[in-house]
Amino acid sequence: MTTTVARPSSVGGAISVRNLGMVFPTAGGETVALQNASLEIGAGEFISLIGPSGCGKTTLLRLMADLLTPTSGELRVAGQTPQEAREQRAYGYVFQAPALFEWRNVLSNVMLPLEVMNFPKEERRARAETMLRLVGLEKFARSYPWQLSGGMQQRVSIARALAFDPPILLMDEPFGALDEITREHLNMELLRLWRDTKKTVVFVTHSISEAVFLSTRVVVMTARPGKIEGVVDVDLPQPRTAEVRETPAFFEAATKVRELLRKGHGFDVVE
Amino acid sequence: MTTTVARPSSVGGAISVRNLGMVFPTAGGETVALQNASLEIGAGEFISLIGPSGCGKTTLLRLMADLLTPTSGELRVAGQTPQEAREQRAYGYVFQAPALFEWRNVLSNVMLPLEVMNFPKEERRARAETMLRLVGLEKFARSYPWQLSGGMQQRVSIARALAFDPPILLMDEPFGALDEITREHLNMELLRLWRDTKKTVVFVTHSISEAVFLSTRVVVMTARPGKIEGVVDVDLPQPRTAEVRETPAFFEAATKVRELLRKGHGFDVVE
Amino acid sequence: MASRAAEVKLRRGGVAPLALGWGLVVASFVLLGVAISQVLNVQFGTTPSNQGTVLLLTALGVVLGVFGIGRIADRTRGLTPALVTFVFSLLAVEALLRAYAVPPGLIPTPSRVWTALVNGLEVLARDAAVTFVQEALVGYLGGTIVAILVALAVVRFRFLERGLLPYAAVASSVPIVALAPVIVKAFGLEPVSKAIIVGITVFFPIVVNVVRGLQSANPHHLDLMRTYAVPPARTFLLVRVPSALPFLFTALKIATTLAMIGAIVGEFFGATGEGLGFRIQIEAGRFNLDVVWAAIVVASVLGIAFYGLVSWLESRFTFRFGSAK
Amino acid sequence: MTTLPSPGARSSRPKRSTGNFWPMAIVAFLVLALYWPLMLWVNAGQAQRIMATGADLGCGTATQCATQLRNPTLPAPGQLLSGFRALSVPPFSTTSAPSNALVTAGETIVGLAIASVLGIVLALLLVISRGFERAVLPWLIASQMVPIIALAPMLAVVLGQYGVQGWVPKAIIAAYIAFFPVAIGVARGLRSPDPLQLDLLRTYHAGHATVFWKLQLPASIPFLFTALKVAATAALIGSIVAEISTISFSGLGKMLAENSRASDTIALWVIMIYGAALGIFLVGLVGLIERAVTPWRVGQPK
Amino acid sequence: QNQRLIPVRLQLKWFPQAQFAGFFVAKAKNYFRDEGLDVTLVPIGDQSPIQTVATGTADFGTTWITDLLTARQQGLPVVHIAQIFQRSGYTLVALRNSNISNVAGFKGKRIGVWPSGNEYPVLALLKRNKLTSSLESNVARPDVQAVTYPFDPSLVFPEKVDLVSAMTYNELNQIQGLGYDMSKLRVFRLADLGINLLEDNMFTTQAVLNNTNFKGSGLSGREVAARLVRASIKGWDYAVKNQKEAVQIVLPQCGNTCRGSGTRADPLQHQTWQMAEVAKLYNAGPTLKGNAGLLDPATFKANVTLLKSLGILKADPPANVVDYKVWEAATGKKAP
Ligand SMILES: Nc1ncnc2c1ncn2[C@@H]1O[C@H](COP(=O)(O)OP(=O)(O)OP(=O)(O)O)[C@@H](O)[C@H]1O
Ligand SMILES: Nc1ncnc2c1ncn2[C@@H]1O[C@H](COP(=O)(O)OP(=O)(O)OP(=O)(O)O)[C@@H](O)[C@H]1O
Ligand SMILES: Cc1ncc(C[n+]2csc(CCO)c2C)c(N)n1
Ligand SMILES: [Mg+2]
Ligand SMILES: [Mg+2]
Repeated sequence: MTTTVARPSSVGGAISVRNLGMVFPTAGGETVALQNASLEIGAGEFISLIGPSGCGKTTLLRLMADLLTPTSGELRVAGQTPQEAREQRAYGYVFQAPALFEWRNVLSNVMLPLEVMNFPKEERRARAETMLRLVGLEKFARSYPWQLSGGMQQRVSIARALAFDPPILLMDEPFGALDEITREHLNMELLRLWRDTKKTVVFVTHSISEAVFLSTRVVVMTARPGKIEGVVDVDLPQPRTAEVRETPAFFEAATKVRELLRKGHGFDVVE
Repeated sequence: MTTTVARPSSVGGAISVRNLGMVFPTAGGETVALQNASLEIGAGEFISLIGPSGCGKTTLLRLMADLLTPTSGELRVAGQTPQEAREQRAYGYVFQAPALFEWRNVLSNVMLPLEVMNFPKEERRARAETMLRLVGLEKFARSYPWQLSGGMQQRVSIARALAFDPPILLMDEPFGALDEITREHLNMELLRLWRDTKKTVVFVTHSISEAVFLSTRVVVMTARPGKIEGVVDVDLPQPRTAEVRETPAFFEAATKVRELLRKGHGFDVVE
Repeated sequence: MASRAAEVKLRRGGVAPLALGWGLVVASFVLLGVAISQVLNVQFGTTPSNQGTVLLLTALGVVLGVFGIGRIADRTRGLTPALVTFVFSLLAVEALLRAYAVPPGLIPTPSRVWTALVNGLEVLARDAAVTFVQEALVGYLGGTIVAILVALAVVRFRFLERGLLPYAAVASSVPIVALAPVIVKAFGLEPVSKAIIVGITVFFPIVVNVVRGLQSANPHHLDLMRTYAVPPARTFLLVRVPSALPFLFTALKIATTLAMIGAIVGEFFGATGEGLGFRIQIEAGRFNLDVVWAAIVVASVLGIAFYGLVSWLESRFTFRFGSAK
Repeated sequence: MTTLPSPGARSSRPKRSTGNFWPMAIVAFLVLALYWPLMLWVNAGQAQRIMATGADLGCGTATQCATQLRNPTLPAPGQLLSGFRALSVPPFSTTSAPSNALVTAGETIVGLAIASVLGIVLALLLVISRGFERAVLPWLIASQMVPIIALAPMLAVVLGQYGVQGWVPKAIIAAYIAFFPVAIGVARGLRSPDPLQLDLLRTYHAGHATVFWKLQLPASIPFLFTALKVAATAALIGSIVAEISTISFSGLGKMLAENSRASDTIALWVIMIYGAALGIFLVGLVGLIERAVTPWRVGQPK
Repeated sequence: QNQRLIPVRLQLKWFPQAQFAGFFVAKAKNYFRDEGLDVTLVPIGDQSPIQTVATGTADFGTTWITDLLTARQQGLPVVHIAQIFQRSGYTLVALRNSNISNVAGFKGKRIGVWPSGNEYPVLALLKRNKLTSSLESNVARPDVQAVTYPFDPSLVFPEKVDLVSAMTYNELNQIQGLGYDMSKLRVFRLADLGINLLEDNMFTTQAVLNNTNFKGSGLSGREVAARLVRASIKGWDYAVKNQKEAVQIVLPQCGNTCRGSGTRADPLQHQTWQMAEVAKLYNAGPTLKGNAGLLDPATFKANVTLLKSLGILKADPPANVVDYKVWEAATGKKAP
């Protein structure tokens, strides 16, 4: 209803995490979900977060999105507090689950953020249709979520996050539910989009090869208390193609990530 | 109640699939879920099924388990009809979803098949505990399913399928919900178990490298109408170790699987 | 998971506001008490001379009370806020009825109802025994047992599911009160006829819910049992019965209300001189509304206790089956 | 063993409506076929007992009397049919069942409308304020344990004092029982959005109003309709009970009371059947509106 | 002329039947219209007419004395304006072979009564004979069990109750219709047992009487009441004198409720009987002295004394519970 809200693209994309900590009060005491995490993400970077279940990846993403308030440390998103960044619609968030609105068809699900942000009517439709084409679902624009498979639903939610063209993308295991071929296809699309639009992407995944393939840097985390175990720079040429997977540099990076992951991954504590 | 039921271990493990077809009657006509599939699985083999979503992997497994009756073709499991095999408890089935009983704790979920198969009381507990140790959940024996993460639940369901030591294991994407390290750990455990017990395993997965790493043969399927596109023999030494992944033979097999998969995998038809 | 943080932020703190709330409530009760004391002996049909004062006191008491209860309720869990609200409402109603000198043949004051309740306790207890035990409870148990048996049959035989269940679903949208006179006619004036009305009333929702519950069994669980080659009867006990329990209890809770209403309505169409419905009917005809309300209070308390009992059973059983939320 | 439905068997099940026709027809036929002997047996017993007290029924033997008792336990089909004709033609005279059913339907629908508004407002209050919930919810539950039939006449007298008479008190009483399921259902619906969906709107920096209109309200609509189906039955019971127990000059409840007083058992059966039809019609009507209002659920399984 | 008629609702005590013949005659013969009134005769089932009149659903009503006095005691401002029946027609009926020969023999028996204020005569009879009953809300172990039923004696008699309430003009005939002729029955007439509580009267509310402009007619409520009573008495006089014609006037008014019970259920026969019996209740007391419609002060006082002594009334009703002025205005006579 208000029209004074800033359009997302007007802000930068850098994220700065300093000594960040997050403690949840729980029944049996406290859960330290994140401890003393520091990380500088430059505008236009593609960062992957990888780590065992329950290590705080989602927590870190939610902190950046101002869906949680840190219990210690400092966090700046696009040069502002997370709250300001959120209020400026600086980021798009893709949740672990699709979280579609059952009563809206695919097209109008993708148009939801555009409605909330008061985009002009014609633009909404045009943008939403473009995004659906990107994720290969233009034929399903009039379908309702229940008529789609889990993987298709997740693709809709990606289209929705991209629709309002935010400078930052926060993506929580967006491709977890997809089969390998579809996944590879979407990986390529995501990379192209990232290159073309110079967005900052923070991407959570369980797949080492996916992390390495996509990222400029891979952040490896350890479980309870969630900590950043190390950061692996990925020195692969841009733009990346499928063949990059077979290069020694790819292997090297993947091996480094694997080793960091192994460190401190006691099998028992894994969830 | 009855005590005349055969113990699982008394039967062999070969599976023979001949011109098998499965057609579902649906609202808009018929769905051909499986067409003219033929496959011979020797006792003690480890077979992976791989293919896009909806290509009939689950259907094939369910046919083997006598949870579906084929509309055409012939199927023998452990030298008998699927129904006889089921009644002899010739196989353990791990579903795509964990399917635990919410009102039973972890231990008693694992003991469930032992109860219904009238194993002696002490043996039930001993076996269940061994299985829980195998999947790294011995500390969670008294927890209820809702207290476990999705990955942990899936591990319980694996323990449950193994508990009564069936000669055949039918596993439908058992490791889909797990992080890579846990997944690798369980891959190793599964391989060890398979070697030690000489079980026949039919294993569905979306991961090419997992399929290649585990199997003696990988069966690649195509979507609608579900068909067997090809079978890739995996010529890797036994017992397999993590290093095997870095060998050229591994790559070769993986590439073959990938190519078969690509064939006929139009992006649009993917679900 | 998300809103938890938001909730933490929203929690307003401090003991002082709570104490203030109680202060307001006490002040309100005092004001209302004073208001009532001003009109203790009022002739109905006349306007009390001090009506203005009393109304002012009452209004003030109501305002303070609403604010006080609001504060208490925001910060106190459990039944306390509800109980305070109850006492508050009684006092306010008493004051208003007295201030306007409303005749007891129209609306009796709470204190009159209380007196009638105390004086008639023995009779009301006997009435309650008839209505609650011989009619509502007997009918409830009978209806439940038959309904469960029918539900089992329906689940066992697909034919019944297709041929019978649609009727049962439709029948649960039939106004059963329309049955009451017919059944009283057919089965006589004794409690039995009312128990039958109750039984029929509770039957349909229970059948429909239990069937739904038995069918809600996770198909994977059923498949699992099949892979173990478990005989059907055992599968039933292991899988279907546990998943039907929550549905059964939902229906049983709805049925408590239906049972009380069914029994009382039934008595309106003939009774043997006992029962809460009989009492209500006979005394309403004589404009002894204090007795009528006393009987309603008894019926309501029994109804609530009945509901509470079933809820308690539900929590016990579902705890045993370890459900989370 | 093959009766155990598996996921596969489940979804391949043919559509309900076609599959149920024959079983339903057969059950209906069986019930009708069993009715005749049952009716004869029950009524003959009744006639026998009356004759045993020395009464002269004027119809010969007990079995002969069975189909022509004035107060049969179960009416004979012929009696029922002529009862139907007597009460249904002409359909719109003041004493015929159809016109009275219309009156009751009107009261019920108005009551349901009042109940919906009241229920939705209460649901909003319950969802907005925990304090309100704590102070009031237990009494809302308790209010449903109060036998309304007992309250109805008094409520009518009190309302009458303020000039509210006729069909309005019936609609109010109908609303009294029907508001509760609506309030509870809608409150549950307003709370039903997935936390992730709420988070999503938060990432868009959406205000309370947007969250309400775009998320909570549409999410609660299926709950509203489920509740309305329950409430429709409840409201119908309410208006019939109100007609029985307060002064009324029309409506099914009034016919019920009147014919109960006149000992016309046949008429009671006929009115009961009209009431059943009305209940089914109202629930069906709500279902039709639901289909129209929630297009996204058309065809959705379960 | 037509549109100047004042609409008046008169609440009967039951469904249309000869019990109310006078009112139907007054309507049919335009006696009401001649008084400028357009009277609607309102039937009722279960409820007390007090309810409709007190709530304003009807302007006037007819009911029994105890019903009126107890309502007044509970603060409902109802006022007696005329008395139609001058004697009680209430009886209790038992089978002759049941060996109940006097009221003392009621102990331990079941009595069928009608609710909604119609049970008072039985209550009075029992109390007077020191028998407690379940009609008292503070007696836990009553001597007599009162059974309520939906008004048709065939539902309870003789299987479920030992004694059943019966009006001379209605149920007594119905019971015979069930197949029990008088030789098989023993009838206890309450009037003969010291309980002569007055029955059908005419009443209204204080508010109607105090109204100076009844429904905007320009007439006072009092004036309307007087006109109504005048026409009603005229109707009753005619009905009692021309019973056959009166029955023919009543019959088209009633549906189901006009026939008797059992196999001899014939509306004409039943209503003819009813008219004759009702005439007996009308032609008694003041009517015989030419004062039809007058409430005999002595009988009224005796009724009040009886009800007080039995505890059914807690105190003397206020004097204005009876308004003789309406009758005086209607007849131009002076009440004694
Ligand atoms: N709201 C909360 N209250 C209490 N504990 C929480 C809450 N949210 C998360 N946690 C705990 O914090 C830890 C980190 O959780 P988080 O969801 O960030 O893990 P994750 O790395 O995203 O795991 P996964 O890979 O399974 O998604 C876990 O131990 C979790 O149990
Ligand atoms: N009971 C059924 N009725 C109708 N169609 C069915 C049924 N079960 C499966 N199908 C269809 O058969 C095809 C194969 O399904 P299946 O579950 O075997 O696929 P899948 O390879 O296991 O897929 P995924 O990887 O998603 O698990 C699909 O098109 C599916 O829609
Ligand atoms: C069919 C019929 N049954 C009973 C009575 C007796 N009676 C006379 S007045 C009255 C009050 C009704 O509310 C009753 C029950 C009647 N007149 N007609
Ligand atoms: Mg996560
Ligand atoms: Mg599958």
